[in-house]
Amino acid sequence: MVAPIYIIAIALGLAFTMGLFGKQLKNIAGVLFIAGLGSLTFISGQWLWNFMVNSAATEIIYTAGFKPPFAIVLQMGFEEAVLTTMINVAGLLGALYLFPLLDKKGNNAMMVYLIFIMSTNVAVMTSDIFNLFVFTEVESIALAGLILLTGQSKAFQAGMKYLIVSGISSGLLLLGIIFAYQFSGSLTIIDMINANLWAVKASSIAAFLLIVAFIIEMKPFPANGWGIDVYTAAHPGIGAMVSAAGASASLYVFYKVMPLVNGNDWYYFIALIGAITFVGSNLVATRQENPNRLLGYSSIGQVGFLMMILGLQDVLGERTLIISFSILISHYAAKAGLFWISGILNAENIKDWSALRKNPILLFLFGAFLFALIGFPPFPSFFGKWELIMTLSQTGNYSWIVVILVASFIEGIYLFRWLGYAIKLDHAQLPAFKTPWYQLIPIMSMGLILFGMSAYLTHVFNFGPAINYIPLLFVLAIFAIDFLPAYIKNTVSIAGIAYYTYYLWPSLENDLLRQIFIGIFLGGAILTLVAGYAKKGTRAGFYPMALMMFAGLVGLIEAKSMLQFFFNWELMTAGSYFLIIRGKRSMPHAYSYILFSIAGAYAILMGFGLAYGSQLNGNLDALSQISLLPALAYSLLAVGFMTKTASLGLHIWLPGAHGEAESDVSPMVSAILLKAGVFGLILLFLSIGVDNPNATTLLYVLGWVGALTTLIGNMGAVFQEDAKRLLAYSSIGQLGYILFAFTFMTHMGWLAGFTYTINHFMFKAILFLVIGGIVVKLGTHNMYEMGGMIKKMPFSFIAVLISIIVIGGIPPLSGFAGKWLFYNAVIEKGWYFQGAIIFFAGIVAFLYLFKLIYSVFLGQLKDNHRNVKEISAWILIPSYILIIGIMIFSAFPQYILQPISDMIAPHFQSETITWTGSLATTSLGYWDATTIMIVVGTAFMLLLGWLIWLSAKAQKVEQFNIVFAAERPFRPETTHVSYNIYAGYQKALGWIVAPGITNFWNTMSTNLLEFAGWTRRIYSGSIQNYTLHVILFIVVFYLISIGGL
Amino acid sequence: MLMSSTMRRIIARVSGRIGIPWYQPWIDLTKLYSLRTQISHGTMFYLGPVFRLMGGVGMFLFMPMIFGSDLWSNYSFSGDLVLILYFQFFGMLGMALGAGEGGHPYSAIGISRGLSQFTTIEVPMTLAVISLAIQYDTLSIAKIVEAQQGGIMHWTLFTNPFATVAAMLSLLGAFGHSPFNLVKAPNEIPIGPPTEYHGTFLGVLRTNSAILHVAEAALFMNLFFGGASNWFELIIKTFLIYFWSVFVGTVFPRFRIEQSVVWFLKWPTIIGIIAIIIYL
Amino acid sequence: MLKKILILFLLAGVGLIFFDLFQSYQSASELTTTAKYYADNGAKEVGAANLVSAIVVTYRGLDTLGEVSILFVTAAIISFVLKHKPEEEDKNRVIKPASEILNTATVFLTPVMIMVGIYIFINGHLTPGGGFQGGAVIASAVLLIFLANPKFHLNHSIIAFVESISGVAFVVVGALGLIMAGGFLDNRILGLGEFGTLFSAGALPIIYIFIGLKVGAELSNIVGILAQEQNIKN
Amino acid sequence: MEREFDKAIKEMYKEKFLAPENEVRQVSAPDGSIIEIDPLKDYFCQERPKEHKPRKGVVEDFLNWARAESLWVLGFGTGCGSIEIPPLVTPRFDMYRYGVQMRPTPRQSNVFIISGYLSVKTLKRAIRSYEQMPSPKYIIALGSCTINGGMYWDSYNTINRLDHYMPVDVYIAGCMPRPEALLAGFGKLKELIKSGQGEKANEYARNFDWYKANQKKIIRDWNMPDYNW
Amino acid sequence: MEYIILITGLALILMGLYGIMYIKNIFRIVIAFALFDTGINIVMVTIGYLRNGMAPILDKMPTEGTTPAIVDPVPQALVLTSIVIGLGVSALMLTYVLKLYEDKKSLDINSFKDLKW
Repeated sequence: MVAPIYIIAIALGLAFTMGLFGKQLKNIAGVLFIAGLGSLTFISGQWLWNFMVNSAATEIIYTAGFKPPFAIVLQMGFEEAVLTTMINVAGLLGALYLFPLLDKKGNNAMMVYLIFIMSTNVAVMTSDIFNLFVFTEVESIALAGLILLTGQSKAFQAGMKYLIVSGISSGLLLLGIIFAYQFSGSLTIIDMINANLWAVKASSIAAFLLIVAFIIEMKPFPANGWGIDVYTAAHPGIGAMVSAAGASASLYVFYKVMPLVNGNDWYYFIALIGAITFVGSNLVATRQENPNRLLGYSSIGQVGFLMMILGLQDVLGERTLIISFSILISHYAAKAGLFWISGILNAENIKDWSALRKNPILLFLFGAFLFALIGFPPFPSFFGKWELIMTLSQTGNYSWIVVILVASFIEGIYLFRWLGYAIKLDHAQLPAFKTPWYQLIPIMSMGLILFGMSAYLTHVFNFGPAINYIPLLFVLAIFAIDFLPAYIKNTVSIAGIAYYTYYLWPSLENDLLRQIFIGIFLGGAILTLVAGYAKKGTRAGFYPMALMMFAGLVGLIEAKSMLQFFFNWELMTAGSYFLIIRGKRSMPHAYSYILFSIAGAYAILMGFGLAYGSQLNGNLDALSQISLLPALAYSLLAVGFMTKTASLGLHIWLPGAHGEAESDVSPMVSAILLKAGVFGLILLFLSIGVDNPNATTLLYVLGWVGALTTLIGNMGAVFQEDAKRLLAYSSIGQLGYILFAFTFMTHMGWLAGFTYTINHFMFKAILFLVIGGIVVKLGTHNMYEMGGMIKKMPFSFIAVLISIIVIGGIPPLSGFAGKWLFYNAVIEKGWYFQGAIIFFAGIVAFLYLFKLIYSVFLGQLKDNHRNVKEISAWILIPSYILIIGIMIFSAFPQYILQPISDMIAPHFQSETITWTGSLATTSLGYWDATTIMIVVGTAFMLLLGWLIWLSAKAQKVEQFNIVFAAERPFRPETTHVSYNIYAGYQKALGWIVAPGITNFWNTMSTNLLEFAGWTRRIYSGSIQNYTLHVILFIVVFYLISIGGL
Repeated sequence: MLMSSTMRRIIARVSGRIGIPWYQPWIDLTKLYSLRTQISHGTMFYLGPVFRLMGGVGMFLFMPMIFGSDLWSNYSFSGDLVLILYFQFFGMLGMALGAGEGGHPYSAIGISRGLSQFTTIEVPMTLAVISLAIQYDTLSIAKIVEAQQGGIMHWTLFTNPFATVAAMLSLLGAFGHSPFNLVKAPNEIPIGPPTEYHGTFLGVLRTNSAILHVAEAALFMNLFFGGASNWFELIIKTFLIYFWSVFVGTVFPRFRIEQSVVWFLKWPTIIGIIAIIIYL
Repeated sequence: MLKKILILFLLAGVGLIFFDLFQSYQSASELTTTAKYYADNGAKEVGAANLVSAIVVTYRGLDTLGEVSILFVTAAIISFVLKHKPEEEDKNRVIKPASEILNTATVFLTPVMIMVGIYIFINGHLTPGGGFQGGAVIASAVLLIFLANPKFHLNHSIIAFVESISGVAFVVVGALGLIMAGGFLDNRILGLGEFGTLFSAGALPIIYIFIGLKVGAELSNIVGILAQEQNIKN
Repeated sequence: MEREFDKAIKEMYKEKFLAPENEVRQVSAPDGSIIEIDPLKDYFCQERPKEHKPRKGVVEDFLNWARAESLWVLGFGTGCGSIEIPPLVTPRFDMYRYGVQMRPTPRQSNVFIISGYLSVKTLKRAIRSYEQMPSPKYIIALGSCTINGGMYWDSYNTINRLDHYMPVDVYIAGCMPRPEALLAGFGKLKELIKSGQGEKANEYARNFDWYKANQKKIIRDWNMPDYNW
Repeated sequence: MEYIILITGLALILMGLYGIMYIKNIFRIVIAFALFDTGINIVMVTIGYLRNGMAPILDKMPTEGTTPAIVDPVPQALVLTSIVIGLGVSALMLTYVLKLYEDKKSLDINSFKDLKW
């Protein structure tokens, strides 16, 4: 074991030696520099290993051979080992990254860098407050030098600001130290803590000065302009160091000195400052376009978050460390990686990050880092946030949860915008950049650390058993073979999913609900993937993401605990986000999708938190007995799930996201993904149970929401010109039906809901597949540019026709089953007006259905479509399989509905539908699908035969052979009436779909951004203003905490 | 059954003319079936009229015509009122598709108008049906008829006047006579949806409209006017119901499509809501 | 104006903090625990008459190492920031020559000052003063040279050499303490000697010599680089 | 015998005969290939009208009776005579009594009343409408203009003899004939149909080339397909 | 006595802060900062003051059980460090000022607002 003191000795010795090497021996200096950092890493790393494997005792390093408090003592415990390892690893990688720059600036720059790392290490290890001061000072002076590496003017400005403010804060720290020394008679932190400085007002001022100086070091909002400027002006490599190593160290230092003010109120204030910083920084970041500055805001926000967690340690108890570590490590790896990527790109505006897509590795890492920051699984921050929120809600600290979630959401706003730019922003010319190996390796290492820590922390949190790794491994495997042609990956994926379905099925033996959804999810997956054979090329990135989504969906089904559920929920969200953003123009839509999704996910998280807090039980069945604010909890959960089902008010992401997605992605996200929300709602409603007094109002409101969603969705679809958007609006409407049906909480309502769910899955998959295929074939989304396709694509036409009959609820096909059950359920439940709206909406559906089938298939064939062929058989095959499904369901619904009916019966008082063969009877009416099918079929064939007999000899004519007021048509385009076909209807009822909700959200976001823009004006750029902020912060904090305000 | 289609021509007499002979529709029909030239725009051009006729026939098939008669209750045992309501769409869809296949712009315009109007026509109808379902606690037409037996005062017309009024107003639209006939506006968009239809195709369509009108009238008779226990009663009642729309039609001018949409959502809907409220 | 009022208000706020601080201050009547320990045992354990030196170099030697590194880092930063190539220098720049008095004084005083500086850090463990003070005196001698002769060229390589060697030596001595005595920077690697004499207090005077040399070199360096700046072409 | 004027006109149209929308054009298909569209060939049916044999015996008699009793008139007024048609639906004349009614589209009409002079421009439309009507179809020519040109016999822009261009079943002479005469004409037509002589549609199909040649002679800017369905 | 010095120190700190926040000349700001620093140092030394204490330099080895009547040596040691650090910071600031002046040819603090928002 190498003693930790050698960290200092080696680093300083080397730094001092470097002065000896002139220009001639520069190379040796460089080698020594890297070797020195390497040995630091080795020392801290071996201690870490020692603690982890051998669980060694904490090592105390006495300097000068005397006991504390008389001499300075360093401490190397497990926590210090972790922190120093983090710092040194970052330091080593950062040095590698910066090596050419440092090399150019000469030995001096290397020395400064080395001392920076060394002093950060010492600050972590020391347990003497003055020593801490000295080495923080060394650190900040070294940093002030490193800022200047770029040699740009703004770097000098930033450095000046940094020097002045940190000078003031260290002055205050000194004052605090000296007074605290006077009161406690010692300079070691532990003695000062034991002296209970905070207890008496006299000495509490000293403690105040101490703590406030450390707080200022962590750049609390709004007294942090100086810190942000450093991030902006410094070389990104240095920014990475500040953000990763510096922030980690200062947090740990803060953690060490916090007990100085160990009174609950103080901790509360600290948490409050952290929270304000977390929210404020993220808010201001929303308007930021400079990547480094944005990362700076984000870093400060994360540090604020961690400060808040530390401030809440009384509440969190022993989990504090592990929670904060998991968030810290995500921040550490992600920020370092992001800053480094920023250095490679060297872009002034985040829009230029679109160049990143030239390098898939970097893009992948970029995405991973962003997701880690926001807290998506499987990254450590996910588990950290989960644990944090569960613990907080267990102790009733709801307002903190709200703060965390709001701030995380705001964080998502700008991070996802950024990601969107990188993946999809249109750029005439992508700026060129080079990726040298020495810069790539650090970034990749951070990626590895991130993933490694994910695996490790999953283990530490003991979440390992909760996570099903098989699908994840499969996703990884697919990712590994991403370079292969699409059809191979397609086959592998289908085989994998099929096998997994087979493997999973026995475990769902007695669970029809999950069987249905596994059928929808995985069956749908296979069918939509079959359509993927139609695509050529490698389709890089498609399969891993699609499979990730399906893995999430499967996970939802398998989930037994809330954590599993949420984990998979997020997994699915992430996968689907990447799927959606693949569309040509889908960047803004994917953005709004992910924002709604994470907002919804946070609502779910909070709901879960309340459930967990009530029951101290992580299983999903805890949902049924929420005792903490049950009404709120249920509402939150419902809202969360409704973001996925795109219910009224939360639906605006859907049309764009579904409409612009790729042709086989649309069915995945519409027919399959939306059902995840439905599944969630079903689980929720099952947990709520019938006659739950806490949810009566909620259900009633949701019922109305469902009804209005249906109306708005269908109305919206009527006025669409874009075929896929029309279908997307139709999805909103259909999901409204489903939501409405499930809110009945009656046997009949649920039966209707299930019928709708199954139907919607089938017909929407068909429609999106076929229409998507046609859109690709015809090269346009606009229906008025299509027309006459029936002659070119008869099979597509039949598929669409049948789907349309089902949507319309026209007997004898299965859509009618839904309608019939609905009528019965509505009247039985007594929700007449909602029912009337629903039925009205159902008729409105005819408008858009007609528009769809007419504009695309009927009417006039266009010039440029005269030679198109039928869409790919690979799309038609799954469609026709689904059509067969529809036909079976239509003719023999009893075989499916009866088991469902039996399954849900126990949850309700009575079974209100009886089956005699194919005849279903309720208290109100009866319906015999098979007979109707036979009667209608027979009559139809007879009539058809009659007509054919009468007009068999009809002359086939061409499309312009129409009576045109004795003229001939001009062109197909002018003869095809499709654009704004429902003008009259729009005049009468168009106000219903006036974009009120979109406007509402737009106003919200504009206001938020305006507010952010207004807030960030406090960062006026003036040194003196920044000083003013700091002093103001100190005074206000003082007045509040001690001054008795 | 086709007899009542002759009544359509009586409209002429209201405007002071002698009008057509009572058998004229059959002649027209015969003529249409006898035309020699037929042209077809495609498969759906065939299927459209078949769907359309199927809608009428289907509605007819699933509706009990004469109370108490096993034979004339048709296939009503396999579906109830909801089935009938939704079977209307079957025909509509057929018309829409067939007309669309013709590729004629006027057809599309006509259909868009028709569908637009239809959405709101159905609102009062739906409300009335819900009201009936609450009143009689059943959706079975046969049972509704049964409940109305025993004297004129047991008819829904008197037991639930609001629902009746709402439904009767909606019937005006369903029959598509003036003022709600912009769909077919003969001179603006020549005859609307069926503008390309001729010969046997048109014959089928006309057959259907005859059946459909009877079926709808019979439906209303069953729901609101006590049903029919014998043929004579059936004919008289459907005739009278039909006449109601004819009378209104001769008096009022045509509505624009947005006007009719709004109109249906105004008074008939309010009445329909009242019909439900009284049962709440 | 508004800003000035705000500043005054803020200063009043800070003043309030200070007022509270001032009120809480009570003139100490006896030594704190730590100080008492030093007073009692400092001389015995470290062998230095100057207790401050004992604390600075031994008890809190790590702080001193930090200090040294601060100066070192500062010098390094200044040199890499302000380093200029020789050709950037404005050779023809005319500077008003220093006065006769200054010139003469420089010639006389410089060697004396350097001597004094050396004396101060050699006797740091006995008398007031020490490495930092001595180094500062040496550096002021260099400053005097610059005042007298603005075009004076400091030999950076010699300075860098002195700086590095003394720095390394400091660390090596510290590390020797780890091996040969109780811990890093323990001065007892050498005998404590007789109290109050020059060769006492173990390695303390040696460390102080290195510190003195290092500080002197670093400060001279800083002065030199800053002074050189006036010769740069604009 | 062609006049100088005709020659000049022909010369004029040699260069640019078709309306722009009927010229052959090239469009790019969604898959990027360039395809050629010939509207007159691609968008119009290229079949000639067919001759339909009447059925035999009583069936045909019955059908003819039905056709005669259900005369659906195309609402297309070609000349000044069309002003005489609207009075027919008024209570005074009430043509509905005789099973005659107006239809707005040729597809649903059997009777075409050429009501007066036909300018060349209108002739084009008349021909198209006539060919679009399903057979059996009948033409009633109203007024002397349709017989010999009437007062427009030497006009540069009207036709003189309708039956050179379309087969006429019944002529109603006069300038203008009164509505009563029109009713009488309908009566005459009914008689013809009932007696099985209303086969002019077949005649048109049989002599299609002759009719077409006559039409093309008078319509110089013939820019429509030869067959109208 | 020590109270007066303490007040002086605190007053110097306030003056320094005022200078930093109000003065526009960046060079003077550095001087103000030095003032601030000095104030802190004065306060530190004052804290270690013990009435009637002597400088912490011993003439002879203290005997067992008696404590020499000296002032607290610890703050003095600390202040030494603090002064050196202050020196380093000031030197660095001056370098910055030099560079800033070189860049904009101005010493007005308001001309250095390139980084904001």
